[in-house]
Amino acid sequence: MSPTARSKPAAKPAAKPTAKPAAKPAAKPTAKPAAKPKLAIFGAASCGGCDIAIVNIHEHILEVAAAFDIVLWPTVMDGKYSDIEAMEDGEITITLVSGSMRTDETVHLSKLLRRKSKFMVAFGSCASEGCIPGLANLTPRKEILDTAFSTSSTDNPDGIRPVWEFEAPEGILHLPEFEPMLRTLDQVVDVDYTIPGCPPESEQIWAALQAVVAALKGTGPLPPKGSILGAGESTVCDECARKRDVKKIDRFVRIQQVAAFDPEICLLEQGLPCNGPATRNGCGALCPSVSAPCIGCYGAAEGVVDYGARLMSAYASVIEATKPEEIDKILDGIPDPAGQFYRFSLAGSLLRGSRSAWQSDGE
Amino acid sequence: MTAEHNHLPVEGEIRIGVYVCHCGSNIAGVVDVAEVAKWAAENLRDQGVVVARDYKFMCSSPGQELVTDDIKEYGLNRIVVAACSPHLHEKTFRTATARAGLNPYLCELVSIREQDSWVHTDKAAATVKAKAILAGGIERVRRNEPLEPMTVDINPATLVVGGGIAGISATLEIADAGFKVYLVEKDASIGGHMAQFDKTFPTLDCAACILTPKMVTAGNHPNVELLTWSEVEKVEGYVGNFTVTVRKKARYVNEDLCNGCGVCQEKCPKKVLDEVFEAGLGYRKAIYTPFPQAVPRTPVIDRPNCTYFEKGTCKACEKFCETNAIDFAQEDTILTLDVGNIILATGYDLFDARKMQQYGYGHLPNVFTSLEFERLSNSAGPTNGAIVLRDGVTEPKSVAIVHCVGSRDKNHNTYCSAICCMQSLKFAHLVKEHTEATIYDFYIDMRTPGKGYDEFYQRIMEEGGIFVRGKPAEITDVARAPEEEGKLIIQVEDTLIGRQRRFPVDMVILSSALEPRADAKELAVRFGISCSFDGWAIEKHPKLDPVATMTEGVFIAGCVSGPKDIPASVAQGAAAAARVLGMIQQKRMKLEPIKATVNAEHCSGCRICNTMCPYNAISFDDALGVSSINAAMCQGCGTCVAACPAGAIFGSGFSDEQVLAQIEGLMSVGADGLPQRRSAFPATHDEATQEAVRA
Amino acid sequence: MSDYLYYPGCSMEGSGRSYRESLEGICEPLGISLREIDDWNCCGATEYVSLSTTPAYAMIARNLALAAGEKKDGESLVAACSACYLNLAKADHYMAQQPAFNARVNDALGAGGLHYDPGTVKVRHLLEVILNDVGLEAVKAAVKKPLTGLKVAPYLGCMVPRPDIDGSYTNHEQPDDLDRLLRALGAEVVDYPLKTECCGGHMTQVAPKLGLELIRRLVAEAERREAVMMVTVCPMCQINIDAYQGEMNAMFHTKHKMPIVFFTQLMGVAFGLDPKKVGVGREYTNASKALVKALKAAPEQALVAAGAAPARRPRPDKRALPMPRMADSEVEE
Amino acid sequence: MTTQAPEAPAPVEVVAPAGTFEPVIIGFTCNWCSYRAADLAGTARVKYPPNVRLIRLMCSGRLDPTFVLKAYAEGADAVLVSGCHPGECHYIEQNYKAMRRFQLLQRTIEALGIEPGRLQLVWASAAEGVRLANEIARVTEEVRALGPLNWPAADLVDLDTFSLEKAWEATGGDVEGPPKAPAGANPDHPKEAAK
Repeated sequence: MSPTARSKPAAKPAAKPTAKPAAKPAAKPTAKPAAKPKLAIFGAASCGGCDIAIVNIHEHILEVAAAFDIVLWPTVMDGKYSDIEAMEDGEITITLVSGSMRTDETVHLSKLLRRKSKFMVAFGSCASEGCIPGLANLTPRKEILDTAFSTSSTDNPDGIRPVWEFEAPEGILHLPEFEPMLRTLDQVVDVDYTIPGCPPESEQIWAALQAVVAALKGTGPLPPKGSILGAGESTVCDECARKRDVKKIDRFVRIQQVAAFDPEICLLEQGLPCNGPATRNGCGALCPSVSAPCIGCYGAAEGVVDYGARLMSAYASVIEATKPEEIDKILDGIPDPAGQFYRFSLAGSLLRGSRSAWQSDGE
Repeated sequence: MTAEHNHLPVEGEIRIGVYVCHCGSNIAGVVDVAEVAKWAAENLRDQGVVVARDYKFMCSSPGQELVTDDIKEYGLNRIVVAACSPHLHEKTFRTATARAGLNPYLCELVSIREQDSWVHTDKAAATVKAKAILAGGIERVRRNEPLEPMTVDINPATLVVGGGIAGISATLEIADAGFKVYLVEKDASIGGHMAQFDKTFPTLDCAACILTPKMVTAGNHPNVELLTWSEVEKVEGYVGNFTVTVRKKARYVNEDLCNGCGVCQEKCPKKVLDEVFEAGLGYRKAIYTPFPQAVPRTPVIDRPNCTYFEKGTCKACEKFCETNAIDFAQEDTILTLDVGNIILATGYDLFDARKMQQYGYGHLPNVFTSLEFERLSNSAGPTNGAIVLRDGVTEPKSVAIVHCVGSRDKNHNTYCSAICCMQSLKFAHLVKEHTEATIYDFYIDMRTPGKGYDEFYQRIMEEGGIFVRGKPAEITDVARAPEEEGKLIIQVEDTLIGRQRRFPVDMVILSSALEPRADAKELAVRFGISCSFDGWAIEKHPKLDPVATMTEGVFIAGCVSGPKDIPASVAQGAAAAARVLGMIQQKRMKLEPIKATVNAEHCSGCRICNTMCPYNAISFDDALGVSSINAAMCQGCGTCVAACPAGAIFGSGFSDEQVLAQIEGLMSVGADGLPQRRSAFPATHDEATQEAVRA
Repeated sequence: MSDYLYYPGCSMEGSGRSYRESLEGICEPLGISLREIDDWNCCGATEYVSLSTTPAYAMIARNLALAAGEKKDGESLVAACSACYLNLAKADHYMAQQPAFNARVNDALGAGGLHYDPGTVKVRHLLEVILNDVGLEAVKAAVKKPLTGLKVAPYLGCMVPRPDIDGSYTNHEQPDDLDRLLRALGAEVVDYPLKTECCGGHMTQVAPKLGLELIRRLVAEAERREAVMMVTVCPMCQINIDAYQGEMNAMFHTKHKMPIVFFTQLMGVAFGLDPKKVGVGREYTNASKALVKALKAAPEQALVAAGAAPARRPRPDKRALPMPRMADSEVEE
Repeated sequence: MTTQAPEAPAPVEVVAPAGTFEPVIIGFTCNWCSYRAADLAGTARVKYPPNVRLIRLMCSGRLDPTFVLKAYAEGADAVLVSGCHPGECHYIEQNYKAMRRFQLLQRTIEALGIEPGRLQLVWASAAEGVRLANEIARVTEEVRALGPLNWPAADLVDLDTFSLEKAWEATGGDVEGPPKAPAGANPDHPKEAAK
């Protein structure tokens, strides 16, 4: 494959017309399969917020239940992996994967579900770009485990660490291995659609599901492979009610440093590093509307290769200083650049994480 | 692969033709061009390379025909030529591509000469680099889009900055051709340095006699608007459509009323040392015209030195002015000029000889600079042409002329000031002509290129100057021997006889270097041209395009780009004028279609980009809440493209896709010529990754 | 208090005692302290280096090696005698420039169990330290008795600041560093173009006529320029011009009486020290009288006298042409 | 092209003797100054190490941090950014933006464990061919001292691909363009209204 095929823009061909599969004539309704389409909702390394967001579509959930035969949704109903394994390839019509690829178990199941599903959807920030858990990619696995298993709150005098294989009297137990680096869904399997957000806004979820249902009924068009569903193509500012002027930033402040911000004016113009300009719209600019800066959970705008790079470029461009030392003084207002620019998108970014994380090579 | 094709601007299969130039042995001598072509053909098929050739001289017409024929025969829709710098031949090959009916912007020229064969000696390494550069060009060209240059009207009016001989010549050429010229001069009169001279080498015709007529013509030419005592403050816009802001400093004399009778200058009680025109050797009044033949004849009041402005009383000039032209209330006026082209002819400054303390200028009264001597020998000068010592009466019995003062000197300027040798010879002649003095001429090398120049040198030698090859170490008034008492002594190594010698003389003339104007760098920034470290303006091409700059529509003439004599300056003035007239005749011209455009769908109106454009091409539409870019005003720098956090600004010609792909291409070849060996991110139990790692 | 390593050299012990005494006097007001390097030896003076390079430079470098051993962070090595300064600086410079030479010298040093890496010690002359580290403002501030009206001829000789190895001086063609320092003391500095000409060096020994002629030029010119004394930075110059003036007068039948003192002595006096304490009066041609006269001058005229600017020369004739305006430091008004 | 040249390369291509590390450095140049400086270095036959591969931008202001990160991600050992000297930008002031992005990017890559020495900024006017050559030599040596960066390749994992078309035929629907994703909470946004 050519390097371009590997590059991120290639992975998000959404806007490009040639992305569409060759046009096919609408098939006759009779051609529709009798059985209800099957739906799987799988939470990998996730906080469960995505599931709550789905349930949060209120009574519409019933319409979903009516439209689909839900074959897997560990959060709300019992389900066995074996049942999935038993299925035909492609038997599941659509699978929503929330959460990121953190253990070899999640990787394995994602691959399994991919095989069994017609459509694979990266659901929410974790699955699509790594989200907060992705920040673990700044640290070698060993350090993460050390921290997790030797904090003051942990009672672990012998400094025991988890083992991935354990010889029990009953035989060898395999535990899900915590992988050296966290990955996004599309770094593990082929993904058809992405629904961004941490979590995705419920009305957006419903809109997306409706689109899919309509498509399945043949009454609506099928979104082209790689489409971002349930979000806009612009950025949060597009939906932000705050008044915007030209940007001239002479300082960056952290929200706790300022008593009150002007409720009318763009937060960035007030020195608060708001990620809105670079973050895909769809949330309705919730955070800025309550004077909290956008932290970027909806990920990058349409066609953007690296979220953090875009945001860095934007911030740096509007700094009001021409002398290196002045510039540095202003930049000191952003004490944690990696966290500021890659809070949600680190695992999905060009570099995916820090050098120490991958150099430690799992140790 | 499919995903990748989504990024192709042109439907259908990519068919690339690759052409590797030998450039005689310039490239082939270091880079294995045949190997590079072969490699491309074999390894880059999947990138769409259909045909790859190497050829002796791609820029030759048979070379270009290779391209045009292949386009037809193989149905190529992309071209990559690996040869010299795009600044040299990009146009050539894009034109060829267009001849074959393909959009010229689907052709890329990558430099394997300036950036490879000429700067590396290790053939293997250079060949590897050539492959990488080529691969980069190929990946890039895949993303190239067919572009259409936009055309703009050329405003037929022209701005000429600097009223010296170069500027005047340019002005007259254009004005005579029937087009409007604004001639801006910072001093009170046009004429420049040449007006200060008495004679000009090698013909020795009087400077005033040949200059004044041109000044007068420029002064009353119907097509020329003379703006003396004025300075350009701001330049906006782009080729064909510049908007220039000019500050017309207050003269305190109404130009319309003044008839130039000059009575005000007679009556003005305030005598001022004239450090500009008289080079500090003479005086003028507080209200003055720099010299009798000044154009315009309207004088100016030198505010800091005017008694009225100082003390609030006097107004002698006003009392005696018959036309009531004096206007103490006058203020600076700001003019806005619309012009299509600009010619910079801002000339030079003279090296400050005080910097070479060992020559005693400023300490030793009878050491003079070349400009001082020009005034001294000028019949209209402070001594009416009498060549005398600083005391104003004594005629020198011996005169030393020192070349290369501040030139060819690593402590000051390393370059040769070009005119000093001839100027010094002229001085030698003038001294001979007006006095009985013996002449000593101290030179490093005698440089007399140019028509009739060396003949002039021969003539001066026959007139009997004493020429000493050597750069004086010191000029002092400290005598060692009785014959040196009261004299200036030149201490010098005579490099022809290899001995230290001392020459006692009465007068010394320092042929000082020509330097860029003190404000040369600011000037360059103001007009968007670049200048060398010294401050001389840089030509578009030193040999092939000496009067153009890298900025479309801004031309240079005369000493602004380096020391020149009068003939050269005049020629350059005319040459620049010819270039401008050419543009005016076209009426409209094509602009590089390298522009930024906003995708309104993606623009969120965050206004980050609004402060990015120094040309104010970006505006914000409050109603739609989106920013947009004026294509004509956009200069294509791409800063806003990089700044847009939403990736909503597209930079044609240098799009993200193009650059990112070029990076991939460049990186696809390792330093050892093999494909980059890469490991994968660690993922313990992932079979696929394990495989990849093993691979 | 900034600290420096200090290399005195032989003359500070003998002929140049007044240099040493005055230097010791001014350190405190200038806020500098000098630490003499232990067990220092001859700097090679002017003869040895021209006889036998490696041993000569080994001998010189020994001092550098010792200094390197004693050196604290940021300390540089100061020499007051220009010959000492130049030899030490040259040794360091050549060793840095020529690896082979460096090796040879270090071989020799090795025999004595020493080693020196060129560049470890920065060798500087006292004058440059005072100008660049202390600064003229600090000097002005320390002045208690401005030398108003004292017309002096600044005389540097040939070794400072030439060759200006690391470009610490304003201008090595026509250095005005000493001029500026003396002006800061309130003295009136005459324009003295011979400030870098030869003092005769050892010509007084090998070719007396020539040596004395060189001295005559200096003295005569200083007198012609109405200087009441010469001021130098070099013990060799001082002793030549001072001690041989008698012989010179005898040879050329002249009656010059031109005292020459070290700049540090004038600094001491200006800083209010007792002239005797800073060695004034030790010179053969006594400088005391001129000084006393100067010290009588009213303090309110302090620091106004700048060097004789040509602009102030009386114009012999109305028709005379104006002189070019000079750089600020020397413009009147 | 990693996966595309399995055939053994001609020996002549192997220039770096086994063991010695030859860094690959991507250089971004400004069309008006540093790229011309590179041309000048060529015309003057100034020699410098072949490790730097230049990309021409119209202005250092075009430099998008994405390009730099991309270079690392593609295996570059370092990135050289060059432009007109401050105050001498062909586009008046754009190189200041480049400077600011550079300084911010420096901080971010450091947080990601990349030495600052792997991202260098060099000002070079069109007249400074020699200077640029020297800077390139210097940077090359510094990076050689730092050793390889070797960022892992992004997608060597074979994604088990799945034919959307086939899946779609099975469900039997038509294939028009995607439904316009709702623009979010503000449907009466002028831009929406304008449609």
